[in-house]
Amino acid sequence: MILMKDIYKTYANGVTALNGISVDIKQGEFVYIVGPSGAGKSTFIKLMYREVKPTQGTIIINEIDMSEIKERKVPYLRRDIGVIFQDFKLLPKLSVYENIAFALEVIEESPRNIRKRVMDVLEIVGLKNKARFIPDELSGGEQQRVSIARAIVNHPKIVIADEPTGNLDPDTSWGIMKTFEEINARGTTIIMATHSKEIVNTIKKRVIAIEDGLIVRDQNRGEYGYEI
Amino acid sequence: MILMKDIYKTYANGVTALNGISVDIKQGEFVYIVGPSGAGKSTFIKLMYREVKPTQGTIIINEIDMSEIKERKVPYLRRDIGVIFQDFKLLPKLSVYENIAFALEVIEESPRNIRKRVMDVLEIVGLKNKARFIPDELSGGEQQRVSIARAIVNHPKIVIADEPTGNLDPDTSWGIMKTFEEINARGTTIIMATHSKEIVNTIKKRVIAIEDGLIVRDQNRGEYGYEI
Amino acid sequence: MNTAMKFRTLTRHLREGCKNIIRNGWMTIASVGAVTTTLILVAAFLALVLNLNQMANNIENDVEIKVLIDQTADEEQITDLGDNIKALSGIDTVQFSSKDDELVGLIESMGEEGEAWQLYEQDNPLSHAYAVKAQNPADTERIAKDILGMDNVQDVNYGRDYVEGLFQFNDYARTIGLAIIIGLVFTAIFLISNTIKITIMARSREIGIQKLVGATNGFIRWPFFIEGMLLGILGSLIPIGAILGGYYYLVNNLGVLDNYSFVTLLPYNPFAWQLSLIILAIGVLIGIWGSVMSVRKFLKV
Amino acid sequence: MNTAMKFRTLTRHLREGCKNIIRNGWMTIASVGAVTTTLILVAAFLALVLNLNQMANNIENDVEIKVLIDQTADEEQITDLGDNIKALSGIDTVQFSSKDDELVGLIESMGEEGEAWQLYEQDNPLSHAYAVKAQNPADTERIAKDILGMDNVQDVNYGRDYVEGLFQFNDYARTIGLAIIIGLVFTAIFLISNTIKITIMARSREIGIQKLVGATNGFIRWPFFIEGMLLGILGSLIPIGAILGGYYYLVNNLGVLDNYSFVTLLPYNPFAWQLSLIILAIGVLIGIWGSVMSVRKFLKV
Ligand SMILES: Nc1ncnc2c1ncn2[C@@H]1O[C@H](COP(=O)(O)OP(=O)(O)OP(=O)(O)O)[C@@H](O)[C@H]1O
Ligand SMILES: Nc1ncnc2c1ncn2[C@@H]1O[C@H](COP(=O)(O)OP(=O)(O)OP(=O)(O)O)[C@@H](O)[C@H]1O
Ligand SMILES: [Mg+2]
Ligand SMILES: [Mg+2]
Repeated sequence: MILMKDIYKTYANGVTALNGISVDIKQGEFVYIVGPSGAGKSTFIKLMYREVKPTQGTIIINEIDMSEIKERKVPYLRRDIGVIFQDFKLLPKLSVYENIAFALEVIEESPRNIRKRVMDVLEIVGLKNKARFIPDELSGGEQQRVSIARAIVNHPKIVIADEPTGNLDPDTSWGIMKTFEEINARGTTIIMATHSKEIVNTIKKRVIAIEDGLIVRDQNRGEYGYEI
Repeated sequence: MILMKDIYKTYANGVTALNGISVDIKQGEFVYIVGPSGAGKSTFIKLMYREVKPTQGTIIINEIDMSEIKERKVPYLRRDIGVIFQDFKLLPKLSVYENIAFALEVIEESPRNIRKRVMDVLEIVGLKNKARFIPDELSGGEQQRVSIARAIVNHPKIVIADEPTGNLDPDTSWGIMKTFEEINARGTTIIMATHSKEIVNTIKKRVIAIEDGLIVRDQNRGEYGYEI
Repeated sequence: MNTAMKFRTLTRHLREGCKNIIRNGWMTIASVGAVTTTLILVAAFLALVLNLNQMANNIENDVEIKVLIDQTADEEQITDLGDNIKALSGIDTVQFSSKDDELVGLIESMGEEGEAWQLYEQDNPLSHAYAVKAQNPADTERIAKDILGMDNVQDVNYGRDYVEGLFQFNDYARTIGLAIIIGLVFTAIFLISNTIKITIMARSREIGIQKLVGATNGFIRWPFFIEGMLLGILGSLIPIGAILGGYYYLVNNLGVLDNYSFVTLLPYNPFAWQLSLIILAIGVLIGIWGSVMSVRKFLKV
Repeated sequence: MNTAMKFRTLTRHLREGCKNIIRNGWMTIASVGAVTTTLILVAAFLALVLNLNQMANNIENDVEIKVLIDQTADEEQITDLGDNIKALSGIDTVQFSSKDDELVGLIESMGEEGEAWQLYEQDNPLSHAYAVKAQNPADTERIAKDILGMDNVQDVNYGRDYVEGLFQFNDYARTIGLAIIIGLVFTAIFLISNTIKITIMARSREIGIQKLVGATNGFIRWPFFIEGMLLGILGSLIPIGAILGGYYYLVNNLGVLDNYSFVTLLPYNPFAWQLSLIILAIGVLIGIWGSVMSVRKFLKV
């Protein structure tokens, strides 16, 4: 499903964030990405939906070679991937409802289906009563949950989550994790960067540890930690 | 040092975030604010540096009644309070160095002192080698550390931290907590909203638990949790 | 999948475009303000230049050819000459003026100084004349030459220096006027699209987010297209009001200039309406163009 | 604490203001573009209107009073009359013209039609005359009246209708010109400050952050002051270049219009330099005003 080979990424300012990474993630897997701050987790994740292009190396997603895909086709690829961004990336002038509906309008879903599905995910993340608010009227954790709702609303094949519980209290975090497990059980691939030792050690899944742009550990049902 | 009496806060959109809160925080205390997402923690914190004004109630900071202070005087008040914002609030066009130096330029510090102090805090948060980068070139955790550095650089009397470790790995988090304890030992009041059960339960301090805009628990050397 | 847009998506774009006008609040006001101001400028100068052009035409139309008739010509010959002139192509009017009329005209035109000449009324040295007007003033010279070749013509007189100078001057004025209008329209295009570009730049992050969530370029562009059109329409309202009201006032209040016969404004209907339409068209086209052009460079995410 | 700003803080503001010009990249380019375009417009019209005004003055200065002398006056009386006229206040020149000169002038001015009158050279019915010019053309009427009251004056002739009409027309033209200039300057003020306002609106979040970190309003405003000034200066560069270059070209290439004696441009030095200074002043003032005004409403955090 997701195949990376010898990926290097050097940003325009000269910082090398990834230093030769190879990974193979199968359909339906649940993968944690762990590592210290600035290790390259977000960069690694951004490669998958092409927010970032590798300096070198091959990425194949859903059998499509990302270096050969036409620019026009990228949006269609992204529709199969739901992303929870580390900085949320909500549209500031749209309401919670409109923000989530956007991901469905893009795929020309019918208004009826849009309404139903948006209400469903708002229920899941516990924000049904805040549907009409704009992001600036929400608390940090509420914004993060809107971002989660938008990522899962169109039932993508892959959900990519970059520290999705960083602004959530433990109870809400466990709720979100339960949702992820349910989605995962239905066959969705889940890739989640996290700093939460507790989550990683409780819900045991495959753990990829990144440090200084290198994969230092790749272990099924692993523990949190990135010491080799 | 910080005295609040019967504080109510209803936002313009009709949401009541605080529902009658009274609290007394003495100089040199270290206080955790815990509570579920959307409980009113950030609102409570924003009152102290007047990002938000109460709908009703009295706030006295450093012996100054906030409802009587002249608008002109507010900046001087804020210079005594170092704030780590939940959304970082870095100036996007300034480098890491300039962002931190800004807090010192404001108090007309000499260029020599500015240089020295900025370098010192960059050392503390481990970003000395990223001084020339702009925020967009940093990882989430690095941005959060810049925000921390800016808050403590001018040795404020009070440090207010809104989930300062939400984007940090455990090791870095412990490092930051160690810094807070050192600052606190030198007499600085520290008020920290957090979702980290581990931190609260390990470094035992006063815990104020907020739920639905009310203080449900206020306990010295308390545990994490907001059930009554 | 990429090609046919569903109808509901089109209505969605329309709705979003309209909503954006409101959502962007101050930015919209600032953009509409820029459109309004520049279009008022363009409208004022268009009205001014087109009217001045019209006045120049009026002056040129006043140019006439004076055909002095041989003193020896008899009445029949004079009538023949008149018919011959009328037979030329491009003739508008031919007016006979006896030598007495001519003297009266001359004395009048000379004002007080002319009185000295009244003594000579008995002994009028002038000739009978035809006053000829060309349909197209630019033909004046050609017609004058043709007439000069006819029988019984003593001389043909159309103030050659004056006419040539006039035409040359008017040509300069028209060129300058056209240059001003073209310059202003380009200025308007630049200023409006520049303003819109800044407001869209301020939204570049939002455009980037939309792309990351799976929107195609077309999907993002459509609401901007609608929004640009609406900006153009909104920005044209006040200029059009100013044209319709202001020109009405001018047409009805320029009596003070009545002693300048050539100062006649273009008629309110259809001129004010045509001008309004032009202004609306300029506003809408630049609005759309400015929006769609500006959004383009943020679509590469 | 609030009052005296330390010198190093002033240099800090200067440095920040300059850096912001670079940091804001596209926004700066867009602002400078708007300033440039509007100032070119203002400069072009200022140059046009001031030169047209000058030409109107030239035409008015051509107005002269023709004093017709009694046929019965002898040489001494004629000389006395000349002296009396010169003694009036506000007289520029007094020129004697014999009745023969007058006839020659008349025949010449009538062109081909005048030839008919040459027969009358022996029997010239005209009078000797003085041609009088007023220092200030507006005094023409008063001077003409004074002269009319003198001895040996047969008549005074200054084309009253023409002169009155001319002055009235020029007054209208000057009023319209002034209105255009004022309108354009206000348009420029609006468009420039509008553009700057949008760019600053896009930075409202940054201003809010600065306040939250303890900056006073003055501290935030200063770099914007500097930045506005720099925007004005940068935006004036091209317009000033256009003035200095374009006006130089015009002054040296308007020979084609030589046959219109009144078409003389204001001299390059000092006019082009004065105009450049005015444009620079407008640019800088609006730049500062627009910046400082726009930043004001985001300071309430
Ligand atoms: N847009 C960018 N331009 C330049 N350098 C960047 C950019 N984004 C990230 N970097 C650098 O690349 C490195 C890896 O960043 P990345 O965001 O992948 O870290 P991360 O593992 O997600 O860290 P965190 O846990 O703090 O979010 C960092 O050193 C960062 O400074
Ligand atoms: N600017 C605002 N306008 C309107 N409502 C707001 C605003 N900011 C916060 N709220 C609302 O007030 C309530 C409390 O928000 P607050 O940010 O204080 O929560 P919090 O405890 O910090 O939550 P979190 O842990 O998610 O950051 C929430 O319901 C939120 O929707
Ligand atoms: Mg990251
Ligand atoms: Mg909060």
